[in-house]
Order: sequence, then C-alpha cells, then structure tokens
Amino acid sequence: MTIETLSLKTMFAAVAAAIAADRDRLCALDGVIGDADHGIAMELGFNAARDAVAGLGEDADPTLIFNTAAKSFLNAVGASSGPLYATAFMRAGAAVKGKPSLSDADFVAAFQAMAQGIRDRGKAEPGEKTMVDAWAPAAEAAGQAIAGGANAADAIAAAAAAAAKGAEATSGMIAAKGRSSRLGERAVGHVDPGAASAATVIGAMADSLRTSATA
Amino acid sequence: MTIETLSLKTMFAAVAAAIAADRDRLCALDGVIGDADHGIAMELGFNAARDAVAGLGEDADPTLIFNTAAKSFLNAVGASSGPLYATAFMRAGAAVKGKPSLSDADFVAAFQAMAQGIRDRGKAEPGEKTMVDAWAPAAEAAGQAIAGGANAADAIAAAAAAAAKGAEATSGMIAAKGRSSRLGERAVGHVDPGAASAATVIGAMADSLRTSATA
Amino acid sequence: MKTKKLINDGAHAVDEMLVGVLAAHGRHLYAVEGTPRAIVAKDGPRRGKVGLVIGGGSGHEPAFLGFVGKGLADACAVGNVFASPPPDPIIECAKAASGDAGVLFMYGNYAGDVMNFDMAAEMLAMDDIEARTVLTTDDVASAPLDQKQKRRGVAGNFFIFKAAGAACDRMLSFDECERIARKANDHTYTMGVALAPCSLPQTLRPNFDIGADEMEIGMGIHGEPGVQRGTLQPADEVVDEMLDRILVEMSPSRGDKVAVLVNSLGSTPLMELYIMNRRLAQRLSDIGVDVHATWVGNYCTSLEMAGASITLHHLDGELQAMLDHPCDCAMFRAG
Amino acid sequence: MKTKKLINDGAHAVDEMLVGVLAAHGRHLYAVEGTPRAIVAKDGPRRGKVGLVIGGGSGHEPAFLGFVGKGLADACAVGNVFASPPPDPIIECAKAASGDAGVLFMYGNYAGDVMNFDMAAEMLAMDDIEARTVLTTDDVASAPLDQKQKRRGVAGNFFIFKAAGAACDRMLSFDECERIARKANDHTYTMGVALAPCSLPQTLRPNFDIGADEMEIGMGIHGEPGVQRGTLQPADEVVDEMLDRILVEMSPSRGDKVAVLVNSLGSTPLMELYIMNRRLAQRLSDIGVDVHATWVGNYCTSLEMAGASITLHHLDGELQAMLDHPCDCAMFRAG
Ligand SMILES: Nc1ncnc2c1ncn2[C@@H]1O[C@H](COP(=O)(O)OP(=O)(O)O)[C@@H](O)[C@H]1O
Ligand SMILES: Nc1ncnc2c1ncn2[C@@H]1O[C@H](COP(=O)(O)OP(=O)(O)O)[C@@H](O)[C@H]1O
Ligand SMILES: [Mg+2]
Ligand SMILES: [Mg+2]
Ligand SMILES: [Mg+2]
Ligand SMILES: [Mg+2]
Repeated sequence: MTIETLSLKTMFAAVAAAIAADRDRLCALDGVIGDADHGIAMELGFNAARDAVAGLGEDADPTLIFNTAAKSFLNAVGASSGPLYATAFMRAGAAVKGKPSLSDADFVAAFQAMAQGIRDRGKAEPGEKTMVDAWAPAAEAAGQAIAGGANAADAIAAAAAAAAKGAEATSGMIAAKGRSSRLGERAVGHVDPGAASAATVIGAMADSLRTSATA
Repeated sequence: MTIETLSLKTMFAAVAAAIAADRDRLCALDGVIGDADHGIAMELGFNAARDAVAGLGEDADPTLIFNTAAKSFLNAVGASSGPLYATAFMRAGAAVKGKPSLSDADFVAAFQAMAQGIRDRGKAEPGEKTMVDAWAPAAEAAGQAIAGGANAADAIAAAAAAAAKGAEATSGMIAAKGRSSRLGERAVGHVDPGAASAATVIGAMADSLRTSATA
Repeated sequence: MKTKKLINDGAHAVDEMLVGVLAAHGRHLYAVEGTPRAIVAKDGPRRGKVGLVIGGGSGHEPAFLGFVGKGLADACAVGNVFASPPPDPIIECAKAASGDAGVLFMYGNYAGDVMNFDMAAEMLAMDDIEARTVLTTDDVASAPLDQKQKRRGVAGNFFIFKAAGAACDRMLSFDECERIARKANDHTYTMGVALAPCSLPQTLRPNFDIGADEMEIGMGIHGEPGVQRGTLQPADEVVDEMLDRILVEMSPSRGDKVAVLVNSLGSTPLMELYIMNRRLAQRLSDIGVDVHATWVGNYCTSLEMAGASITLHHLDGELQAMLDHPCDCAMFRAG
Repeated sequence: MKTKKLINDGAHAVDEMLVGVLAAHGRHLYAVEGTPRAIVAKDGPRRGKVGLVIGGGSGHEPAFLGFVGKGLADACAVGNVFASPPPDPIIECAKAASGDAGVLFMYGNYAGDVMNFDMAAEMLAMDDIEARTVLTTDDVASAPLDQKQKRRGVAGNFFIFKAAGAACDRMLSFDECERIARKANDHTYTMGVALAPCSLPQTLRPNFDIGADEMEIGMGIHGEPGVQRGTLQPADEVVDEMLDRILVEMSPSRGDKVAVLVNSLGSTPLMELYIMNRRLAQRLSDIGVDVHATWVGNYCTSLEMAGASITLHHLDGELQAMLDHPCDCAMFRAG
C-alpha cells in the first residue's frame, strides 16, 4: 500500500472529526488541571489543517501537505498545542521530503518524526505528564510493528493502543511541563489533556489508514 | 394612661425588633420592584434610633426623644426611608413640643403628625403605591378611634389594622413615586415595600402600647 | 445559597471601602474631618469657582467618588449601598466645595437622593450657601421622552458630570455652569441591559431573579426592572436594540459628533464591551455620525451585576470643549 | 446550563473584540496590515529605541493590549482566549516595534507562550532582528522560591512591563533595558485568590468547579489550580494570608518603599478591592513599609472570574523612577 495525497487529506479530515467529537471531554480534562481550552485549541487546529490541506492541488506532495498543515495549525491556535503539532507536522514533512507518495515504512517514519518533533519542541521527557507520554510509546510501538513486518495501518493501530495506554498512565504522574506543572500532587489522579487528545489523534489516524487500506 | 420617656424608648426598641425580624421579607419585596435594600435601611434606621434614644437621660422629654430618633435614623440611613422617617419623627416632636409626657390624645396627635410628615416630605398622595398608602389610612383610623373615645393603645391598634390593609392594597396599584415609579404595569401585583414596613412599624407600636398599658 | 464576597462584615463594607480608597488615593482625595462619608478633592475647590458636589449610593464604583478631582467634581457624598447619602455628608461636601460662587448638586434622579439633597440644600441656605440642583436623567428606558424629568440617572452621569466639572473648572458663572450641566444632561442618552443580578453585602442574596437564558433591557443600575425581558440575544442584536432606542430620541444628522461610553455593570468583561463597541461604531459610521471619543470599561457599576450599558453624548462645540477639558481624578483621567 | 455573555459567535470573540478596541482607541493603536492580531502603538516605536513587545492569550483585558502606548509597550501579540499567540503576529509586532536597537519580548511564563515566542525569536534572527526574552514570574503561589524561574506571570506583569517600558522609552541600551526588566520581575510578588470560575466564549461552561462556600488561594489567571482550597474567609484574613506569603519572600526593611496593585480577576467589584486595600495598607504601615503608589481595579483579569490578586512591587530608586516615568496607553495612563 502507498499513501497518496488524497488519503493524507482524508486522514486530516478524519482526525479533525474525531477531535471535534472529543472536544468537550478534552476541555473538561484541561479544566481540572489547566485552563479548560485544550479541546478548543485542538479543534481549531485540526479544522484549520483539514481546510488548508483540502485546498491544495492534486499534485501536492506529502511534504507540502504536512508543511501546510503545520502552518495553518500553528496560526489558528498558538497555545501549547500549536507549536507542538506544527513542529510535529514540519518534521513529518522533512522526513519524507521529495517523495511523491508514502510507503508503509515512509509513513511510519513520518509518524516517528512527529513524535520526535513534539519532544524536541516541548523539551519534555516521558513521565512528565504531557502529550509526550502518548506520543513516545506510540512512536515506539509503530516502529516495532513495522520492523516486525506489519503494514502502516497495523503499525499505527499498535501506536494508537500504546498512546491510549500512555495517556491513561499520565493520571498517576506529577506534571513537570506545561500549565499543570505547578500543581504538584494535585495533578495526580487526572489524565493529561494533551496526552488524551494525542490518543484520539492517533486513533483517528489508525482508523483512517485501515479504511484507506480496505478501500 | 400617659406615655413616659421610658415607654417611648421601649417603643423604639420594640419597633426595631419587629423590623429586624421582618428585614429579609422587606428586602425581598424591594427586590421585586426596587433595589432590594428596604429591609436593610429600615433595620439600620430603627437600630440607630433605638440606640440613640436609649442613650438619652431620664429627663429627656418626648420632643427630644423624637428629634434624637429623627437625626440618628436619618444619618444611619439616607435613602428614601431616611428623610421620610426622619421628617415623621421631627413632626411628631414638634407636635408635642413642651410636654413632659404624652396623654393618649397627645400620642395620637404625634402619630398623625408622623403620617403628615411623610406625606409632606415625599409629596406622595394616597394611591401612588408608597408608604403613604399605609400611613395615611393609619392616621385616619387612629384619629377616628381617639375621637370615638378609645385610648392610645386601641387607637394605634386600629391604625395598625388600617396600615396592614393599606399596605395590602398597594399590590393593585401602579407606582407614581419612588424607585418603582418607572415600572408602570409591571409593578402591579407586588406590595410596596415601604408600605409593608409601615404596617410592621405601626403594628409594633400598637403592641408596645398595649404592653405598656397593661404593665 | 449565599453569594461570595471578599468583605468582612457587610454592615461595614462602605466605611471599610472608604478607608481603602483614601489609602490608595491620598494624593487626590481626603475625607472631611469627622465626616468620613464626605470625600473632597485635594486639588479642586477654590475661591470664585462654582463648587460641584456629586453623590449617591455606594456600589456603583468608580461612580461617584472616582470622579472627584481637579477638573471634575469637587466633592462626593457617599451613601450606603444603593442608598442616597443623608444630608449631613452632603452639607459637609458643599461647605468644602464652596468657593463662594455657588454650589451645584448633581446626582441621579432617585426619590431618596432628591429628598436628602433637598434637605441639605435647605439647611445650607441657612448658612448662606446657595445650592442648585441638576438631576441626571439619562436612562432612556426609564420613562417616555415627554416625561424625561422622571427618568433615572445612570452611566451617562459620566459625561454630564464631566461637562459640568469642566465648566466649573473654567471658572464660569453659576448660571453658566448650571446651564451647561442641564444641556449636557439633555444631550446624554443611556440604555442598559442586565444578564445576572448583584447581591448586597448585607444580605448576600441575588437582588433579583432572572432566567438562565434571559436578559432584561433597560434594567436600572440598582436592579430595578427595565422595559422588557426576553431571551438573551447575540451582542449585535442587543446593541442594535439599545442603539435604536437612543437614536430615535437623539436623531443625529450626518456629520454630528458623539462621545461614546460602553460601560460594564460589573462582571461583564472588557472583551464583551469591546465586541459591543465594534457593532456600535459600525452602526454610527453607517449613519455618518462621527465618534469623537470612546470610553469602555467600568464607569458606573452595580456591584457584580452582569450586563452593560451604552451611552451616547451628543456633542456640539461647547460640549466637546467641556469633554476635552483635562481632568485628573482618583479613578479617571482625561484630556 | 450555559453561562451568559454579550457576544456573537464565540469563535469570533477575539477578532470582534479587536475591531472594537481599534474603533475605541484609534488614537493610540493600530493593527499591522494583514495581521489583525498584531497591535502596535501609534506613538512609541522609534529609531534607536529598544522595542518592547508583550503578548499572551486574550481574556485578561486590559492586559495585555491595554498597556501598549508611549512609555510602555510598543506592540502586543494577541492570542486566542487563554492561548499564546502563534509566532506570526509576534514577528509582525517585533518588526513594527524594532528601532534597530533590539527587541525585548516580555510575557508571562507559560509553556505555550514560551514555545511560540521562541519560535518567533528564531525566525526574527534570520531577519537580523535580535529578540531577547524576559519572562514574568511574579506568581508566588506557583512554585517554591528556589524555583522562581518556574513560576507563572500574573497581574504583576503590570509593574514589570511598566519598568521595562520606561527603560525603553528613556532610550537605554538593550542590555540596560533587559537588566531593568529582569530586576523588575525579581522585585514583583503576586498572590491571588479565586471565588468563582469564568467560562470561555467557545464553551459557555464554567471552567472549573468550586464549592459554594470555597475560595482557592493561589489560583492562576486561567483557572489553573492554586496552592490551597478552603472555606471563604473574611477579606482581612484572606489579605493576611496572601500578604504573609509575599512578605516572607520580599522581606522588606522598615522604610522600604513599595507600589501596590489590588487587581480584580473580573467580577470582583471595586468595593471589595478597596476593602482589601484597606487591610493591606494597614498591614504595610504596621511594618513601616511606605506605599509609594497604589492601583486598584481591573488590570489583569480572567474574563468574569471572581477573585482578586495583590501585587507588591518592591522599589529602589531606579524602579521608582521607572514607575514614575509617564506613559499613555489606550487603557492606562500614569505619570
Ligand atoms: N513542554 C511541553 N511538552 C509537551 N507537551 C506539552 C508541553 N507543555 C504543554 N504540553 C501539552 O499541552 C497540553 C495543553 O495544551 P493546550 O491546552 O492546548 O495549551 P495551553 O496550555 O496553552 O492552554 C498539555 O496537556 C500537555 O500535554
Ligand atoms: N416620594 C415618596 N413618598 C413616600 N414614600 C416614598 C417616596 N419614595 C419612596 N417611598 C417609599 O420608600 C420605599 C423605598 O425605601 P428604601 O428602599 O429604603 O429606599 P430606596 O428607594 O432609596 O432604596 C418605597 O417602597 C416607598 O414606600
Ligand atoms: Mg489549555
Ligand atoms: Mg430600596
Ligand atoms: Mg436603596
Ligand atoms: Mg490555553
């Protein structure tokens, strides 16, 4: 399977839809340990990315798609999510530079670059109760799956499962980065909203890939 | 029966107690068609009057008591109730000037002067949905009773009944004076707070006189 | 359920507030010795100048005491929450403000204020201080136009006091100051809308009921019922409804100038006020009315009530000069 | 149940607000062509002057854009509600503010703001504009003293920006402006208390829960949990608790001077703020600390949140000179 321009656009639309459906839960999670706007930021960002990439021509290559998503997401959002996801997309674009379409391995490489971009931009380590706690295990799971011969859809499905588990685990953590990092013990018992939304994003990517694969 | 300094002081204390007990109802009535503070103003005013007259010597004559009540009520309250009740007390004081104590007829004359003072100060006529709608019929009832041979206690008891009836009747009126005079039809169906508190004041005066009379 | 406030004893809220005001604004304000509710401008009253005394109930801060200072009011008599001050502090204010050229009393048209200020004026007459009264009646919602003298004074006070204060500061005659004050009142139009009640410090109970999706157009600044209760509308529609009522009365011609005040009743934040101002400015521009100056914020509040008011001050050359005249008050500076 | 706001579509609230701001304050402010979220002082940026760019999320009005003007900030990048602006408007602000003497970025220390401003600084470096960053970290409640660099910036921004703005306006060198900005931050201490939540225009839901009789000491200006939740206390006790925490860190000597800000988080009215200021002034006087100046009102809000903050700005001769330096902004004037 190769991943074409069209399926990347579809994927951004799928993620936007999933995030929109999840918006209120994400705001509520952020209300407990942050400022209650995470669902809004993610919805704004992915809607902007969806619209911007939808506006690209059929000849747009994956790098252009990712870069366009980065810019539109960033400008629509700002906040923490903006630079983090914008950097993710720019790194994904750089990782597959020059390729007109993506092989399964390319896609997973782009996916891993996203996770690394988020880590680099936020300078957060796993265990610091941020979206990195979803993205890092997700990237690792995807890498292992593809190394073990899985296709992109299965690799990202494995990543989604790892992200969900990672997000869940943030509940037990004290935050060291982001808005909730001043709460100390009071943050314990609450899932990090950015990790929760990462699980939603990656889950939607997996669903989208599965649908494209079977289509 | 004559009404001595002591029983006037007791009467102010009795009215203050009755108003304090009625405070929240009066605020609520004022909340519907005014600014929700009438119970506060009346409580402040009668507490101040009670304390000020209590501080007067035993040789204080009724005029001094009424004037002291007027001044302390006014300075504690301002608002609409302040000038209205202060004028009432000053007129009562003037009406019994020079008398060391009050006969039944004196007391009723003072009472009628109070009602007239309120009317003069506020320039309100009966039917304009103000405390005048309680005070005017009360003064009339007291005058009729005393003319018919009743003592002060019975005369003020008759006044209290008339005041209660007058207050009740304000519910059907459109306001022409005071804060609620801009409401037009919207004030209909609601008792005027100043009329309601007047009924409480006069009722407490009647009770106090009855107790003094039987004591 | 009680409302929450950062106060001590509700009965002492006003007096404690005044101590805090003087602590913060000692450069601008002092209280008359022995009369803590009579607040006077340090720089203001002077010989030959008409004294401007304003006042009213507390709970509208920064109105009224925030408008005491050079170029605006000389003194402010402070009442209990939503209650006119009694005559005593008014009299002390008048004495402190008097420069032997007459004293102007200006305050919102409420029965209580009228009675207390009138009593004060009577007593001052015995001391040979002439006090004249100009009531503010800018609340368009509170009576039909042909009964303007019955209307309440609300946030438009701001412009009316400003004009009068400038006239006094320019040492105009008593007659002139009074004339300009009346003219400013005649040229000022306010409409308000309330979304949620305030509560008094002494009761900690919401001082009126309003449905979860309701607004009340024309509600008074003490929570007195307004002209119409309805479902909360988008800001633009609310502004249109308020502005239309104002424009009917003001009937400006193209090229006329106005000053604008978009005022919070308390808890409505600047974001919402500026959204309202956007619509207001667009509408005025559409009909060719020139906005000379705009103020947006908390100028005449009702404690923590939610809602806002719009005031237009219809300028001519004279009123514009008064508006542009500098003033320096504890809570307000202009010019 | 939805909260009530005078807005149109919540998604457009910030942009509509900015239109209203420019309509009201066209004398002071303009937006960079094509970048409506980059708001610049008409009188401010000039050759040889260090440019001061501030910014942050919306919903804190008058912070931050109200502090743009001569003598204070040159430009402000405006984000969504409670969200850092993206790099683009920051970059445009820096270009507009730049007088070829360096640009100072100053904003509250939040992860999102740091990332966006840092990205902007990186991109500006490619255009040969050097941007240096001074984060404000005045919120005493948000981390222990030995981790002051982790603290949030809250209402104390007001004094910190003021000092930096004065330094820039006096044409001091880039190094000096940066040094004074850092020093102002080191000398500024804020503690807040929240009583009731705000709600975002996009959700119209209270953004945190708090019991009917509770307060939260140290809550952040976006509703981030604070250091301690407890039963609402009388104002004097609340002030004492906040002030004690500040004094432990500031440890003033008798005769030291401070400037004071008593700030409403939104719906807490002036009456309550002045009651708080009364206690604050008494306490400071008791320990021989001299209050050089006091501001009371809405300076850094959280939409309609109920609550207040106290800021002490510990002055020395230099910081006092910066504080007294005049400034003329759309929503704030001093000196
Ligand atoms: N330094 C960081 N590195 C990685 N993720 C971060 C960092 N800071 C914050 N985050 C993530 O961002 C999320 C909050 O995003 P959002 O609510 O959109 O932004 P804001 O904090 O500006 O309101 C947090 O839940 C966390 O997962
Ligand atoms: N002109 C008037 N004449 C007589 N009574 C009046 C007049 N104006 C107001 N009142 C009375 O005052 C009452 C309100 O008093 P209060 O609430 O204490 O004062 P305020 O209106 O200043 O809040 C009204 O209910 C009415 O009975
Ligand atoms: Mg957030
Ligand atoms: Mg009342
Ligand atoms: Mg009242
Ligand atoms: Mg945010």
